[in-house]
Order: sequence, then structure tokens, then C-alpha cells
Amino acid sequence: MINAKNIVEAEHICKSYVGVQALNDVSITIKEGEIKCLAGENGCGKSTFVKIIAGVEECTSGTIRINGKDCTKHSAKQAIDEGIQVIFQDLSLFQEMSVADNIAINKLIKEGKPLTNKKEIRKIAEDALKLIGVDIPLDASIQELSIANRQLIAICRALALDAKLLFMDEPTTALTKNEVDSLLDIVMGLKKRNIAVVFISHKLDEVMRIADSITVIRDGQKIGDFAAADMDAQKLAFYMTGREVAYQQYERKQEDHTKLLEVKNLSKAGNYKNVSLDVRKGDILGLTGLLGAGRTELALSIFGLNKPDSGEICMEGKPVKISCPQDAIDLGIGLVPEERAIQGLFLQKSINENVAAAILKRLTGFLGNIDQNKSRKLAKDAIEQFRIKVYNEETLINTLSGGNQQKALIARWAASHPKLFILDTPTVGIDIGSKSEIYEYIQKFAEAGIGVIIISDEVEEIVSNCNRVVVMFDGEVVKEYSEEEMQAPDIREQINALVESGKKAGKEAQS
Amino acid sequence: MKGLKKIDKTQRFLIAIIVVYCIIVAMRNPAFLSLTTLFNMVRSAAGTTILAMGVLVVMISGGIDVSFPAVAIFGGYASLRICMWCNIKSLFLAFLISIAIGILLGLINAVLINILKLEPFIITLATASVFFGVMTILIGTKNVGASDLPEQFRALSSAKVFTTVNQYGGKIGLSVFIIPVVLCVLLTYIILHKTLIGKGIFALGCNNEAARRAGFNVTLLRLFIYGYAGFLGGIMGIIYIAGTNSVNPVSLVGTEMSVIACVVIGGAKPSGGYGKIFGTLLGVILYFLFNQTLVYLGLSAAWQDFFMGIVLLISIMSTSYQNRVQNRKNFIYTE
Amino acid sequence: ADKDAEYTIALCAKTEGIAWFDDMRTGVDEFNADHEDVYSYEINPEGSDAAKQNAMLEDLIAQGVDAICCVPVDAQAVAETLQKARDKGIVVVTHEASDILDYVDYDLEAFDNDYFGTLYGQYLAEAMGGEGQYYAAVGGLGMTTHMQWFNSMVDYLKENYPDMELVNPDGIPGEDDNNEQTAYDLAVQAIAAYPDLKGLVDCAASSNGMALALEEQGRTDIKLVGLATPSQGGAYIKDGTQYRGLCWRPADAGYTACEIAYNILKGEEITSESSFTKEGYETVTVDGNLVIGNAPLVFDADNVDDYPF
Amino acid sequence: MKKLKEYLNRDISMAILFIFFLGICVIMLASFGTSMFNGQTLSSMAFQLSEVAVLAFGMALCMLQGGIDLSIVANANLSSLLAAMVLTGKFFDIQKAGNVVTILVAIIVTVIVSSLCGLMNGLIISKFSVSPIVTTLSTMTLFSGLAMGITGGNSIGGYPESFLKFGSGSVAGIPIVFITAVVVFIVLILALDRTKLGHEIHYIGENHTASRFAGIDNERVIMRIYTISGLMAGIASLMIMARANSARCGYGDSYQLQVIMISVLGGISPSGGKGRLYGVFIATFCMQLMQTAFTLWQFSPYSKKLIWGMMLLVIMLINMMQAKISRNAKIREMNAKRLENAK
Ligand SMILES: Nc1ncnc2c1ncn2[C@@H]1O[C@H](COP(=O)(O)OP(=O)(O)OP(=O)(O)O)[C@@H](O)[C@H]1O
Ligand SMILES: Nc1ncnc2c1ncn2[C@@H]1O[C@H](COP(=O)(O)OP(=O)(O)OP(=O)(O)O)[C@@H](O)[C@H]1O
Ligand SMILES: [Mg+2]
Ligand SMILES: [Mg+2]
Repeated sequence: MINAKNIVEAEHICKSYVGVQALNDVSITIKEGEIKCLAGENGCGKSTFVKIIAGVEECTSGTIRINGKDCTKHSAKQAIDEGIQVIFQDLSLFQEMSVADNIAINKLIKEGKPLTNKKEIRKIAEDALKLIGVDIPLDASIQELSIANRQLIAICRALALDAKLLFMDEPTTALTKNEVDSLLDIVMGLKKRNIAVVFISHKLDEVMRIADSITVIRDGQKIGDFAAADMDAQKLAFYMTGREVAYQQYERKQEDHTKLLEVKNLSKAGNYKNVSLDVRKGDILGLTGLLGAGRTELALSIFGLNKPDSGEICMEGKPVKISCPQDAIDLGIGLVPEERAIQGLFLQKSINENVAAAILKRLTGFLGNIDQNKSRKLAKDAIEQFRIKVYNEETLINTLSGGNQQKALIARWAASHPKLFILDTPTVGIDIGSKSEIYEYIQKFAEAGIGVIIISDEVEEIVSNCNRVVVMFDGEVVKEYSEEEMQAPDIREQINALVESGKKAGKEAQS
Repeated sequence: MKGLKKIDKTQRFLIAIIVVYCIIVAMRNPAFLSLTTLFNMVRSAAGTTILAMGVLVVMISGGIDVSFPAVAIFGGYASLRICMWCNIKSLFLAFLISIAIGILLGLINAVLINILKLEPFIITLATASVFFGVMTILIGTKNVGASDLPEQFRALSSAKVFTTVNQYGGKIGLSVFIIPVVLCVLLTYIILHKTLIGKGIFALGCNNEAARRAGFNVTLLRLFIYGYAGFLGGIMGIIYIAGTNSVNPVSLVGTEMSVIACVVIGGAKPSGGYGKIFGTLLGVILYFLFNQTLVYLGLSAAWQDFFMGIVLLISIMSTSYQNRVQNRKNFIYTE
Repeated sequence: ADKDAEYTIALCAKTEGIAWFDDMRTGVDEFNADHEDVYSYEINPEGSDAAKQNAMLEDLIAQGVDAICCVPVDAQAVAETLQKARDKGIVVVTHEASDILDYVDYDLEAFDNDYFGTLYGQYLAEAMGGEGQYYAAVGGLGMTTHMQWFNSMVDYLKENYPDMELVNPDGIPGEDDNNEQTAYDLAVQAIAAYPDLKGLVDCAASSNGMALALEEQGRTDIKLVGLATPSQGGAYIKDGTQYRGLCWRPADAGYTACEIAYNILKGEEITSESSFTKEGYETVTVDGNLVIGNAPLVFDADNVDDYPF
Repeated sequence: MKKLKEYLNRDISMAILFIFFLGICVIMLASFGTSMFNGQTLSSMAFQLSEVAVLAFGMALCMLQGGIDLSIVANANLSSLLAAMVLTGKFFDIQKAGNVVTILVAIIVTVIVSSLCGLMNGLIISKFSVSPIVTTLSTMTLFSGLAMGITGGNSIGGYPESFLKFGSGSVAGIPIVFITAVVVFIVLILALDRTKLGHEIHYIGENHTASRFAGIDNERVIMRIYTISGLMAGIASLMIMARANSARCGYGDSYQLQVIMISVLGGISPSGGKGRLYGVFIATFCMQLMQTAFTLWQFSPYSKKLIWGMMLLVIMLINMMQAKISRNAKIREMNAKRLENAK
């Protein structure tokens, strides 16, 4: 292993996107048969690195050598030919095409046989599925599958042909415990066959279980390579965040305990089952669980974008019918969506326009005319209040860094004076600085008597910001931590354990 | 039985319409149920069918092409002119020239789309004018009548696969046009479902970026797709001239929308990634049924577009609505 | 003559790129060559769109040509514009637009359209031996002259040949959009739909489409009479598939239209006495501002080759 | 200074277009001298471009939202035919009703019919999620089919004098139709820049998911857009009728592609969100100028098409390159900043 030869030698890689410096002078080498884990907070540049090595994105500067060859400006095809396979974070599957095609396609391209034949394709797919021991109908089209199953398909696709180097960018996010276990076993198997694996996951225990070496990235800069042996979760977390993460925990000071929002056993087939929870003025309710737990769906339902099948939603005691976002806004509900770029921002528009988007109604005069000055003033205030780093309110939003973009988005909803503020994974892809600022703002909101719901995968985030936490799994609430319980010293471990352990533990917790 | 399973909702719907309509026409006028009708249908629909295959492929790849009539007439007419000047007597050569031109123009489309990265609709809209303009400037728009037509075209026009001599000693029979049609349909089927390129075309239509990541050379794929559309256009150009046994170079332009209509009726998704050859064929058949049964029905031509429009709307609305519901489930919002 | 000649005459016809108006252009150019003091030329809109034709006329008016000759796509639609031209003192001569006489100085018809219609009737009857079913089509139901021919033909046959029967549903002619393919389809359908059909008439120049259908099915027993240009339909007339092709010479019409405009510009009266250069227009009947020549052409197997258009 | 640069960056396609426009003017001056720009010619151009401009506005609106309206001309024809029927007393005795009433009724009919046709497009697109191209393609067939069915292809003409005044009359040498077009233009400009709807259109065009999450009711907005675009068709149809004194299905079919070209030429991004209406107006002038020039040059209509197509491609190419350049500039700027910070 010591004198194993390098498959990939990437040196001084820089990558800039408009507004973001995704990678900054990162050098990483990957050896045959080693399992390297990339660790780092959301948005630190892990996926970007993967994309660059996979020949999907071109680096702004730096050099890449694969198997000794210089591949700085290589295409995806070349990377594949060099034996690199990738499980992309967004899976990159073909919605309309069949499971079989999706799994087989990479192998077909690798072999480059001009003609294809159905039997062969099905064979490839079946074998790959057997490998991880799941069975999914081969003729189903991807769009009929759940997130979890899609993730499995993506994994199968990468395993279908024996690569020299396999990138796994957060392959386990939607998987259940035993699915994860079997996957990790496979990874170990690959290692034995001297195949290198680059594994990316936010679940540190997974990292610890398989990693030979760990490379930590922070804000697009490499912090260092560490042998997994002399590394533990605490240390790793420290390297990732750059400081002892100990935000002072938020506690609620409000007097009146009337329920602001009350969700009574709400159900939606395929998303979530009779969920009940409530939020009081000044509450910050944490909503956590595995991806695919149905939290976003729940949030969308409260925001009027996902009609529930049964159950009821009450605002300030009155049962309400929220059939579209406009209703929600009128009721004083705000939502910072999960996918900032797609669901939140108008990238080609100015901060001004982005902030004004949700409050057009309030800006309209009696002639249906928009009050420009008012909106400009609002934007100015927002920039002040949230310390958004821009030249002026006319600056296009796509020139801002991820953090500032997110701040602008929060400003938009702050401007709509919500009573209830839902933030879905608000700090994904955001640097630590902005992150703590955002926490600060959220807590300010709560102190001002706004009810807040934070959806997040990061236990640290949840624990330090929320006075109450609800854990969901597979669409069901498995545990609710009251304010008292939140005071427990080992609360982080508790929640971690519960989330990681998945369903079984969840059931116990209930009984 | 397995074949039946393959026939999806849209196609059943279309078949139903076609059958019912045929029955109505037949009741109005039994003469409709004659071989001649069928033969004539094949002959007239040949060109459109070929073009439709091209449009289908383009649409599956998530694009759209409105320049193909210009391409077709450019190919056909240029080839005709060249044949007349150099008095080329071989049909094969005629086809070759036309196809060559077709492919060339198709490639131009692809290149522009790759460079400009804009809706293919707008780009092909522009190129359509350009192609046609260039043609008229290079070779004019002079009509060519049956008498001046090189004989290989006349031969093609009247050639039959098999013929039954009717009591008037006339030969009614299945036009040879059926051969290129069948070939093109087969070729398209093979490309789409039996080759890697085919997979690439579908992949491109589903998710351009993912196709790139999977290792397809998207640029080459596009070149192929639009080149193939041009290729079919070239073939159609010749068929078109032979079809009327004379050519009026300006008459084909403006038919693009009807061809696209056929493909869409056939259930192809304009958003890309999905489309069926059989459905497209049904679409073409339906379209020509409407166009070619007016005399039997004793209808004046006046209302035919109206019916066409209604059927178009119904079929696209029914299909799109299902997709909409599906998408909503996955939090994909489409207006 | 060229641009800076004394008079400028612009002829604006229905559409660019079809044989008919290409030939008309030769006439206009010939006129231009014959007259030193006249610059005459033809420009046409695309795809016979009345809107485009209007736009062109507007431009010509603005440019201040001395005379405009026009073969309207849709007489009604251009009438106003032509009127405008006259208000500006531009001489306006139309062709095939006898229904908007109030808006123009003169309208030139190659012949009396009713008479031309009866010609269809005569030859059809002659061919069919005065009895049997026949099916008729026009370019478009909206085309004035076509409908005029069709109607007068039908009337003529009703009167003189009671045994001849028009099979078209409620007497409305089929529409072939001046498109050979459509004409072909119509013919095939008619033949199938009316088993004892004996005659076909196409008032549009795309009648060669019908001829093709007849030839293919060897229906020598069905007689076809239709508008035809030698270049398009000649082959079928020659081999007898099409019994007669009716026509008039677009070149001559174009020439004469310019000539009328020219005479007016020179201040000459247009009367039944006035005579024009081209064959068929040496003597014309003028009633009001309608100038009617006598230039119908009838092609048969023997003479069809004598015409170069 | 920076502000100006920013503005240019955002509206550079405008700048390009304007240069383009001036270029054409110069060329024409060169080849025809000032005669090209005497009142005569100008007013004649004004007469011609009015209806096209209004249609183009309708198209531009749809494109701003990321859609397209292929049925706009068919719509115009249909509504003008119905209006024509009113004006020629197909529905009620105009003698009894009197001119004023008749004309009013005709106008109302046009407005209602065209708006309804537009609304139909909007409904199908927003409620059934049919792609705009396909929707309007089918409704185009439907509308023109209906028009053809009603009239059997015949034109309906001969309207009251007072109505024709609208088409032929002019105030202080400026055609009434042109004034109308300008008024429409101003109203739309104001609507787009100043009203809620206008802003919503831009938001949806830019990112329809985000607009949904921002509480904008996409579907309602889209229905309105297409209704307005229908209304534009109606107004244009009135102009056409009054100018041609006749209505017939198929009149102005060649406008369809022309207005799309004008919109793109005018800097409306076909994928929506970006573009200014005055760009479209300028583009209309460009088109008209060239149209006239071509007629005087006696170009064949097909060489015109060629040139227009070329123009479109060139403009798209320029816009593309400009976008690329400014993006790279941004990145370079950013890197420079970073290095400073590093120091
Ligand atoms: N196409 C893009 N355009 C602009 N910015 C981008 C693009 N892709 C990524 N970024 C930005 O680059 C930074 C790094 O993104 P990347 O996806 O590599 O982070 P990551 O480490 O994978 O985060 P996560 O753990 O959430 O996957 C982020 O700030 C992101 O916003
Ligand atoms: N696009 C989709 N297609 C099909 N099923 C989906 C889709 N998105 C989510 N689901 C299903 O809905 C449920 C919730 O999915 P989702 O990942 O949005 O939950 P989540 O809790 O919001 O996860 P996260 O918030 O961590 O992204 C899961 O059962 C998932 O399988
Ligand atoms: Mg990532
Ligand atoms: Mg989520």
C-alpha cells in the first residue's frame, strides 16, 4: 500500500463560479486501492472537486494527472476511459428512461459498441442490482421511483463496470441503516480488489468506518490530509468548521404560550403520515431526520405547495385552508426553500427585485402600480440589516457569494413580516461566517416573537438554535424533544443516535 | 399480447379515433373502403412520414426543428436542377445529391445550436429563412413541369411495387414510395432502439447535463441528430418532386407545423426524452385521413382545419395533463 | 429603359416564384425593352399574402412611381390601397380584378370571364359526348375569377347539356389550393367516390395533378379540362391524358397592362377603338373602365408545344 | 460611471440593436438620399408598421414570460372576420342601428373574441401544462380553421366610411393607426415597468419555480399574459380591417414569423425574463425600413427572408458572445479581489 501508484494527482486546482470561489489551490492525490474521504461543510467544494476530476467541469487553473497522463482539460469520456466512475450528488439519472437503461448506459458507453441489445442491457442491470442485493423493476422509469431507490440505481450504475477509481458523492443520504451497511461492505470489497474509492458523506461515523485517509476542505481550501487512524469525530468536526463549534444554545423567553401554528395528524401518501406538531411565538422548532424523511414535503404542505390528503392546519387557533403560497403569505407564513438557486433566487435580477418578489402586493399602489422607491428603500434596509456584501441594491444577485445570496433570500421573507418562518436547510453551501450570522438573525426573529421552523441535517445546527426538536423518519414523527429534554448534556449524542439508527430506534423511542 | 401492452394510452386513443372516423366515412360512402384509397394514402403521406421521423428524433432529443421543409425543398430542387444541367440519368445520384445537401444543412443547424445555446425553435426558424433564401438566390424558383422533368423522376413517380390492372387497363398499385418510407421508419427504429446513439438521443432529451456526465459527446450527438433530420429531409425532397411529377419550389414551405403536429399528436413530448415511432405513424395517418376523406364525406374543404385543431388540442391536452399530475407529485411545477 | 426613364411603371403580382408570374415578368421586361421612355418592372410578395402585397403597394406609392399595375391576391383587400395610389395621382391598372372597378383606372381582363367559363363547358361536353357525371375544382373558394369560370361553366352545361351532372356536394367545387398534390388527391378521391365519373374540371393551373391521377389509373375514359400552362401541364395535354388546357398568356397580359398604363400616362384615351400590341389584344372591348381582350388560349396535343411558358 | 457600465452590461443588446438601426438608416440615406426620409415615405412606413408593431408587442409579452404565441395572426383574422360580419350587417341591420353603434359593437366583438382566444391559450398552457409552442400551434390551426369554416375562404369587405377613417386618416400627418400603436406601446411599457403584473411577468420568465415559491400565482399571470397578447391581436385586426377594408382568413399569415423575428431582434430572450419592449419597437422600425428598402431595390421576397434570417443569427451571436464576455469579466474581477484580500 505504501508504494501503491497514484491514480489521480491533482495539483493547485482552482475553480471559480460567478460569485463563488468553489475551490482555491487544492492539491489531492489518490492512490490505488485506498479509500479516501472528503470531509467538509456544505458548500466547501467537495462536489466541485469531484466534477473536475470526472471531467465534467473544467478547472480555472491547476493541473490534473490521471494514471500519469496529463488530463487537465479532459472530457467525461476520457475520465471514464481512464477507469473513473462517479456517483454524482444529484444522481444524474435519466427520468424518462428505464431502470435497466440507466444502469447499463455507462458500461455501454465505456465499451463503445455502436449496437446495443436489450438482453445484454437487462443482464448488466440485473447483475448490478444483485451486487447490492435489491430488486427494482427493470422496466420502471426513474420518475416512478422514490429518492432512495434512485440513489440505489445511481450506485448500481457506477458499480456496473469495474472502475479503477470510484467517486461516491453523498451516496447514502436517503438510505436506511442496512442499505448503508451493505453499501459500505461493498466499498470494502472494492478496496480488496485494489479499487480506489473517494467517499463523501456528512455522516462522520460512516467516514470513520471505512476511511484510510481523510482530506478536509474548508471554504474551497484544503486544510490537510489525515490518516483515519489518528482522527476522531470531534477533531474532524473541528478541522471542518475551523473552530470549536459551540454556539450558545437558544432558549425561549416569550411569556404567552398560545400556539401559533398547529398541525394535527396531517397525512400525504408517499410523503408523510399523520404528523402532528405545534409552534408557539418565539419557538425555534428543529425538524431533522434522514433525507427523504418528508420534511420538505411537510414544509411545502404548510406553505400551500403540496396539498395534504388528510388532517388539518391551524394558524393562531383557527383551522385554515392553505391551497397556494399566496394564502400562506397572507397568513404570515414565510418559507426559505431547500434549493436556493432553483426555488429561491432570480439569478439574473438585482437584489432589489429579489427582495421585493414576495411583497409585491404590499408595494402596489391603488392603480396597481409598484412603488419603486419603497422597494428600493426596503432593499437598502435589508442590505444594512443583514450586512449583505454588495455594491448597491441594483447589483445582480448571481454576482454574490452563496452566503450573501442566502442572506438576501432571508431578507426577502423578513421583509414580508412573517408570523411563522420556515427555513429548509438554510445553511447548505454557506461559509462559516455567514452561517453564524444567519443563526444570529434566526434567533433575533424568534426573540421578536416569530415562530421559526428549521429543517436541517446538521445536528449541531439544530441543537444550538432550537429550543424544541422533532425527528422524522420515513414520513413519520418518531420523537419530539421538549425544551426540558433539550437541556440534557448529551442531547447531541441522543439525537445523532436516533437519526443514525433509523426506524427501529425510532419505534423504541416512541414506546 | 405483449405487443398490445406496448401500445400506450395515447396510441389507443388515436387508434380509436381513426377506427371510428373510418367507419363514419365508410358509411357515408363505401367507395372509401377500396385499395385505391389505401394506395393513394400511402403515396400522399410518404413525404410527411419521412419528415415526421426526423422531427420525432429531434423532439426526443429535446429540440425542435422548423427548417426541414426548407431543407427538403433545397435538397430536392437543387438535385433536380443539377440532374437537368448535367443531365444525370441515375435516380441514385439524384438521391445522393439531395441527401448530401440535406445533411449539410442539418449540420449547419446543429453547429449553430451548439454555438448559440438558444432554443432550437428560434434558431431553425432563422436558418429556415436563410436556407430558402440561399436556394432561391442560387437556383431560383422556376417551376419544372412534367415534360421537362428528368425521366428518373417521372419513372419514380409512376413506379409501383406491385400493380393490379383495373378494368380500364390502368395500373393501380402500391407506389414505390412505400420502400423509402419503410426503410426510413426501420432505420429510425434501429437508431433509436438498437444503437448507443439512440440511447444518447433519449439521454440528451431527458437531461442534457447528465448525458454529458455519462460520457456522451453532446456536440457530436447533436450533429448526428440534426444531420439525420437533414438526411431524411433530403430523401423527402426527391419523393416530393416525384410525388407531383413536377415541382413548384415555393409550395412546400409552411408545411412544417403540420408535420410537427403529427408528431405531437403521436405522443412525443416536446420537452424531450420521450416519443414513439408507432404513435407518430398514427399521428400521420390521422392527419391524412382528415385531409383525404372530404370528397367521400361530401364536405367542403372549409372545415377540415377546424376538426384538425380540435383533435390536436384534445390529444395534447390529455397527454400533457397526465404528465402535469405526475410532475406535481415530484414537486416539479410546470405551467 | 432604366431607372431614370420618364415613366416608371411597377407591376405587383400575387406571388413570387411560380411559373405563371415568372412568365408575366418576361412580358413586363419586354415592354421595358420596347419603350425607351418607360422603366417597367415586376415585384411580387411572398406566399400570396395580401398583407404583404399591400405593404409593397404602399412602398411603391411612397416612392412615387407613375403607374402601378396590380394582380391582386385579394381584390377587396388591396382596393383601398389602390384608391390611395390614385388619390396621389398614380395611374392604377389591375388584372383579374373586375370586382373592384370603382377603385382603379382600368382593369384588364384577357377575355370575358363568363365566356372563358363557357369554354370549359364546351370542351368538357365535347369530350364527354354531352352526357355523364363530372367533378370540378377551383384553386380556392375565395378566388373571384375561378369561381366566375366555374359558375358560368355550370350554367352553360345546365342549359345546353341536361344529361351532364355536376357531382360536387351541394354544387360547391373542391379546393386544391393551386397545389398539384392536393389536386391529385382530389382527383383520386373523386374517381373512387363516383364510380361512373366521366369528367374532371380544374379551374386552377394545378390541373396537371389531376392529369397525373388519371394517367396512373389509366382512366382514358375520364376527360379532364383544366387551366394549364404548357410548362406544367404540357406533357399530359400532349399525350392526351388531359383533353384540353385552357389558359391565357401571362406575359401578354403583363405587357398589355403596362401598355394601358403607358397610354394613360401619355394622355391617350382607352376606348374600344384603341388597339394593343399583343396578340389577342389588338382589338379590345372597353365597357366603363373594364378592358376586355380576346386572348384565351386553348391547348391541345398539337399546339401545346408552340408556347414557351 | 460603474452604474452606467452596469446598465450597459444589462442592456447591451439594446445598444447593439440601436447601432444596428442607425446603420440601416445610414445605408438607406446613402443609397436613396433624403427622399427616403421625406414625410411621404415616413408616413407610409408608419401606416405599414403599426399593425406589425402591435402584433409584435403581443408576441414579446409571451416571450418575456418564456412562452410564445403562434396563434396571434390566426386570432387576429378570426376576430376581424367576426367584426367584419357585424360591420356588414350579417348579425343585425346596421341601417337601423346606425354607424356609431355598429362600429362600437364591432370593436367590442373584436376585443372580446380576441381576448377569449388568448385566454383559451392561457388556460391550456397554465392549467394543462401544455408547452406554449404546441398549444398555440394547435389553436392556430383551430382559429384559422374556424375562420375558414365560417367564411368558406371568402373575404368580407365594404365597411362604413367612418370606420375606414381609422385606417386611412391621419392627424397632423401622423397616421391614426400609428398613434394607436404608440399609445398601446406606452401603456404596455408602463404596465411592464410599473405594475405588479409587469413585474410578475419578469419574475416568471426568469425562474417560474422561484416565482411560485415567492407567492406569485404563475397560472393566473400566464392566463393574463396570453389574454393581453390576444387583445393585441384584436387591436391589430381592427387596424388591418380599417386599412384593407376587408377581412379574410389567411390575411397577413407571413406576419407570424416576422413578429417572432422582431421580438428576438428586439432583444427579448426567447427563454424569457430578459428584454425591453422599446427594443421591440426599434426592431419593428428596422424591419420596416429594410422592408421598404428591399421593395425599392426590387429584391425578391426570398432574398429578404435570407437577410432577415442572417440578421437574426448575427444578433443572437452577438448577444451570446457579449454574455460570455461579461461573465468571464465578473469572474476575473472576483479573482482579482481575492488576490488583494490574500495580500
Ligand atoms: N454551477 C454553479 N454555479 C455557481 N456556483 C456553484 C455552482 N456549483 C456549485 N457552486 C458553488 O460552489 C460552492 C461549492 O459547491 P459544492 O457543491 O462543491 O459544495 P459541496 O462541498 O459539494 O457541498 P455539499 O456538501 O452540500 O454537497 C458552493 O458555494 C456552491 O454554491
Ligand atoms: N422527486 C421525487 N420523486 C418521488 N418521490 C420523492 C421525490 N422527492 C421526494 N420523494 C419522496 O418523498 C419523501 C420525502 O422526500 P424528501 O427527500 O424531499 O424529504 P426531506 O425530508 O425533505 O429530505 P431533505 O429535506 O433532507 O431533502 C421521500 O419518501 C421521498 O422518497
Ligand atoms: Mg456536494
Ligand atoms: Mg428537503
